[in-house]
Amino acid sequence: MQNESVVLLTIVTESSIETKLIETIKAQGAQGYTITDARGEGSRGLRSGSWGEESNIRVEVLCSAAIAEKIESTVQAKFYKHFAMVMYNHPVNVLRPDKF
Amino acid sequence: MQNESVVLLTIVTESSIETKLIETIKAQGAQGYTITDARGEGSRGLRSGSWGEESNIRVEVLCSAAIAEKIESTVQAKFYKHFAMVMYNHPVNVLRPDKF
Amino acid sequence: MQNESVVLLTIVTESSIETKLIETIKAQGAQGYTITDARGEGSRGLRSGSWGEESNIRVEVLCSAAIAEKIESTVQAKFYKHFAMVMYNHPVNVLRPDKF
Amino acid sequence: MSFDPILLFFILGLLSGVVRSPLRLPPQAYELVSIILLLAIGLKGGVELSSTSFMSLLPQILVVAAMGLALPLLAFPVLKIAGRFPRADAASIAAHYGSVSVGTYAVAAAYLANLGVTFEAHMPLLLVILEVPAIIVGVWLAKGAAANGQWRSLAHEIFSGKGIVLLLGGLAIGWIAGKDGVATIEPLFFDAFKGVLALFLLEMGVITASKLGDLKKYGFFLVIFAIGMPLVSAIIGGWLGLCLSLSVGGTAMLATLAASASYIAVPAAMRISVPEANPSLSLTASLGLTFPFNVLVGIPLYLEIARWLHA
Amino acid sequence: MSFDPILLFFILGLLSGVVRSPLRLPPQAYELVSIILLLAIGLKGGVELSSTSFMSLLPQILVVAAMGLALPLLAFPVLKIAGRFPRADAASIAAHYGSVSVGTYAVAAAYLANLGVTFEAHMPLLLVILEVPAIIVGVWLAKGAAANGQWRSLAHEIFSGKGIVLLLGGLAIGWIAGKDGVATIEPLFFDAFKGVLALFLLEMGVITASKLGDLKKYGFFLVIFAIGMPLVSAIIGGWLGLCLSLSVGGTAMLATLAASASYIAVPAAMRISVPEANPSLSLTASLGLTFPFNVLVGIPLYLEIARWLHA
Amino acid sequence: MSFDPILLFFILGLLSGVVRSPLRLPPQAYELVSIILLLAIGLKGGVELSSTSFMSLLPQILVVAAMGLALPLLAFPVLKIAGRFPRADAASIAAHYGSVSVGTYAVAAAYLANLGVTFEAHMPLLLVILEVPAIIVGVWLAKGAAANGQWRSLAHEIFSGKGIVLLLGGLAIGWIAGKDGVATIEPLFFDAFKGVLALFLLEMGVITASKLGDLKKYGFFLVIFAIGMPLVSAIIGGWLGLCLSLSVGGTAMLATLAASASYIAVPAAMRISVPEANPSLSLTASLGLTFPFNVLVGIPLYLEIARWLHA
Ligand SMILES: Nc1ncnc2c1ncn2[C@@H]1O[C@H](COP(=O)(O)O)[C@@H](O)[C@H]1O
Ligand SMILES: Nc1ncnc2c1ncn2[C@@H]1O[C@H](COP(=O)(O)O)[C@@H](O)[C@H]1O
Ligand SMILES: Nc1ncnc2c1ncn2[C@@H]1O[C@H](COP(=O)(O)O)[C@@H](O)[C@H]1O
Ligand code: NA
Ligand code: NA
Ligand code: NA
Repeated sequence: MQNESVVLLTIVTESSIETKLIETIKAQGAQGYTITDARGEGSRGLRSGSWGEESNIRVEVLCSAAIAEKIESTVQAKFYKHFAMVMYNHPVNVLRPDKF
Repeated sequence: MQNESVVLLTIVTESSIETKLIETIKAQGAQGYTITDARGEGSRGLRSGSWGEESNIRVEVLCSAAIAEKIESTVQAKFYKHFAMVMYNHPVNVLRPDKF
Repeated sequence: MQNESVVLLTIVTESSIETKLIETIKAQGAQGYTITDARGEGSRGLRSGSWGEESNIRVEVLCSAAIAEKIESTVQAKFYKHFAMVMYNHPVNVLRPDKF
Repeated sequence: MSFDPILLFFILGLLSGVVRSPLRLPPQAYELVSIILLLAIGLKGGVELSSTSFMSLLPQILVVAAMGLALPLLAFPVLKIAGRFPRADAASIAAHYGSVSVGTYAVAAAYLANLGVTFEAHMPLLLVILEVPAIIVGVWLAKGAAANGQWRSLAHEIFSGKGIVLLLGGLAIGWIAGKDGVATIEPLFFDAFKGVLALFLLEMGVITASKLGDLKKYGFFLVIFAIGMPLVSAIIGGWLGLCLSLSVGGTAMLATLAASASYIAVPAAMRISVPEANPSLSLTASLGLTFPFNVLVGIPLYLEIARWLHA
Repeated sequence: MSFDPILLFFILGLLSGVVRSPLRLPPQAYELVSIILLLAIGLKGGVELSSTSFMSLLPQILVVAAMGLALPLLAFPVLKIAGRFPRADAASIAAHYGSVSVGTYAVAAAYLANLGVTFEAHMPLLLVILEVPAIIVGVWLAKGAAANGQWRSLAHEIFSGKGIVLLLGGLAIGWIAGKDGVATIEPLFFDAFKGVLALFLLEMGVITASKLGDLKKYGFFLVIFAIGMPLVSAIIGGWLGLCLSLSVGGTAMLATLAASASYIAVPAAMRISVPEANPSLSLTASLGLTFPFNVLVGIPLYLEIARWLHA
Repeated sequence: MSFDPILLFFILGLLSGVVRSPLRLPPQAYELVSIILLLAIGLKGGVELSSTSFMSLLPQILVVAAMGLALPLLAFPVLKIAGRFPRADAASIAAHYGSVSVGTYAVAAAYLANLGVTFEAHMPLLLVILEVPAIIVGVWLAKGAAANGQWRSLAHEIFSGKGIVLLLGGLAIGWIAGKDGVATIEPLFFDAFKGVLALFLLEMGVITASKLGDLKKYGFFLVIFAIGMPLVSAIIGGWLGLCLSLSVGGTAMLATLAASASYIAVPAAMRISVPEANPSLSLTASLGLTFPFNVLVGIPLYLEIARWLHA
């Protein structure tokens, strides 16, 4: 395994913005993403996952640090103010880092 | 993005203790959490996720290293002996680290 | 918490190979794994999760760096060419690292 | 007078939510149940429409659409001035109350059927028509001229919304296929309807219970509004029903439609189009108060209003 | 004698589990199916209760509750002394066998109906009553005086459990609404019941197959117990049925209830209240052995016992 | 001639997919619906088989199995030479078209029933039999001698596949239980069948819409093949039906079976056994083109072919 590092960016947010969020992420140059359905609690209260309006998604993007930064700033500008959202990243070791 | 670091603590355990676990986590000062449904296998055997008693949850908490340590020790004391559980953490970069 | 470090290896791939993948992972010495259902997009196109053939799984394995490397190379040899798949790892802090 | 058992399912859900029972329909089951309900209501309306001339319904359609535009315009100043809500929140709540609730509709239809009170068969069409105008007014109230660039994407958001597609789709299928055409799918969509509605109401009870806690947070004015607005709307709806020469049952249904507040189509559309509005505020009012009020108290009352108007 | 087709679904599930077919009901579908079954059984009992006087049932209720207290007290020493299980495990298994299985109940009811054997209509009430006492005894056996602080939270755990809420809720709804009231929800809850039960048993077969592998791990004593205990319980239940002057069918049902072992309510309660007990141990016995034994062999046998007792 | 309403559900799904409505059956609900369909089709066939002698069907079974072996052998060179597909892709697509689609079968059965055209009751048996041979031929075409070590695991893969287990299991249960035995499960599996099929087709429409985009990617040849191959197969199937002295309805059904392309059993088996084949290619053809073509245009055509052959 080549140890060159790539960043894993994770965004947990409302599932109602899935389509727009994915568009935004791809527009910043991400080559892919993985989504899992989630529920949770945070500064905007309980999101129980029991029906559409109260469900979260957990989006993960493997990308270069530069793209991660672009995604973070765009997503923050577009969604952070009005939607329940947390966002974090950390470096990971991947196979074929050039893919991302 | 400010690069001050926060910790992401992950707990994989039996879904039957979800309510109690969340209470415990909040009591230690966590400001939020994210839950995804999961299945898996470990030292306590296969947990196939096929029905309530055999499902796992995967709980993620963004918090300071200090709170993570408090959560870990309390959760360990309360649940580790009798419930299927693994727990791990690693530092992540977050936007507005003071939020956690 | 002892701070000795273990690796968290994550594999996102097609759910149709779940059984074979788990066999492979255990054969390399992993003591456990956690699976969540996922969907996503990557070099092999959209995998919408809307039905069996288009669903992904997200498999996480806590293990030593050595075992992670064995898993990665075996999985890569067996599945990487023909199946939608990404694989990455990063070190984590665990309780009782000897368990993994 | 006997209490309709489907309401008992709502109460069961409510109670089990209040005592924090882990009882819940899985989200996916709740969605399946909703899909069947929406299709069934649409189908039923479509079948009836297939034996009516569309032109004869046009006056009703126009009047009802006008009501859908007017109700949020009525609610907005009350919320903004008396309730001191921020512009976006007032607009969003107003949109919820101008639109309709399919669950409330289904309970009212069952209630009237139980009593043997008939109503005009094209009510599902009016239900569909009432869903939309309030959303448009709501966005316009929230954004004013700033909304101008957005109408295309808003229109898409509204008309491709799950609720509208299923209701309209069911309506169209029923219309095309007619009574004989749908005979083979009756066992699932018509015969099992009340049972499916019972499951739906069970989960609605649980969801309502989960909203009760938030009520305190939002203060007394919201409670007044969530009860008072439906009453006012019901009188307007009932009066319009009379003007349109609807039967007693039809008048009661239109009063109920006016009184009901959306919790499916409007929240989804507002979240995207007016994201600065707090979604919890409008849902707490609509689901936590207005829905249970209408279902348990309002509907019989609106029938009385209709009877009194027709007397 | 013809084999009931719903059992064939159980066997199909079992076989497909054994050959490791990926066939499974999605967990959410299994939950939906369980919810419908529990509500339906409760409803059916409630409807019948609505035409009975509660006081006339009191003796039966008390006797059956006493049986629920006694069975785990009988099982515990066997498990602890003969089986050499740790205290917590013995207590937990005892609780499972003192309580009841709704799936087994449903199969027995279908079996008797197929044969045209009638039974007392308030059986679902006895089913609900039998769920609870064994849990209390189990916790007390496991913890003794140490349990004293916990009873409040245990009571909540038990009575807010999904199974109890749905059974009791269905019972109450059926009771209040009566036969006419529930007519509109019959297509889903009564007519489709056997089909839904078939799907439930299909998945139970798959789950049972997944438990068979664990049997080896726990040794021969558990196998003996999981077959022997139901037989002993069935005789006790049948004898009590005779004492209570139940019909042959009612006697067979009470024997079946006594013989059945819980796999929904008790595991959930024990996991929280007696976490030191190994849940896999009791589930393997209850699901992997006792359920298939009762369903395939036990029920016809218990009917024979009831006939023999009444002869 | 009236349009069957279940097709309208397919078109509704297709349209809502095309306008990118978020309408979807949850994956778990789609799976539940599929399970009910597969069991119901199997059950129906099994019940009919219980009143037939198996030996009298043997000739048909053998001929149909031979057709399942022959069709992919016919398709493969066309795909490989004319279509210039790599060996694995050509083999995989050929396997899809040699096998059958249960959804298409159900629509055809409903179509004929609507028209009052009867067909041989053991068609579900032929459906099951046709699922398998094409898979074997496909693997052999892709791997040649290299497949030799794999047959055991392939056989397991095929026969433990969800589709086959449910169809065969339903068939066996219907066969054993007979007409009277399955009476109690009829409301769910038979009466509600068309409604469940409507939900299934709704989701199939959505899935089909999502595949339409990929069509461009794969070029014109695939389009030609996905329409042309069913037509050729239908003629072969119809001709064999005539040779086997099937009724007009039975001939139309066999033509439809031949014309239909798998999208459940074969993709799953090919993914594991011939992983080097691009699954998107065969699914796009089978789901994005052949399924809608058969369902909307093909089936009536195949009935005409059957009538013409019998004329
Ligand atoms: N401290 C946290 N740790 C983990 N997840 C969180 C945290 N805070 C928020 N979340 C997740 O992010 C979603 C939105 O957060 P918020 O905008 O703070 O309400 C919540 O519903 C949680 O799923
Ligand atoms: N080595 C591991 N890697 C990833 N997940 C694990 C591992 N071990 C256990 N788990 C997860 O944690 C749950 C409980 O673990 P245990 O208590 O070891 O049975 C399992 O069901 C898995 O979901
Ligand atoms: N850049 C990425 N970030 C996150 N997940 C990805 C990424 N690329 C691919 N994936 C996931 O891995 C699966 C297979 O990837 P691929 O083989 O590239 O199609 C996709 O369906 C996604 O779920
Ligand atoms: Na309204
Ligand atoms: Na018992
Ligand atoms: Na074919």
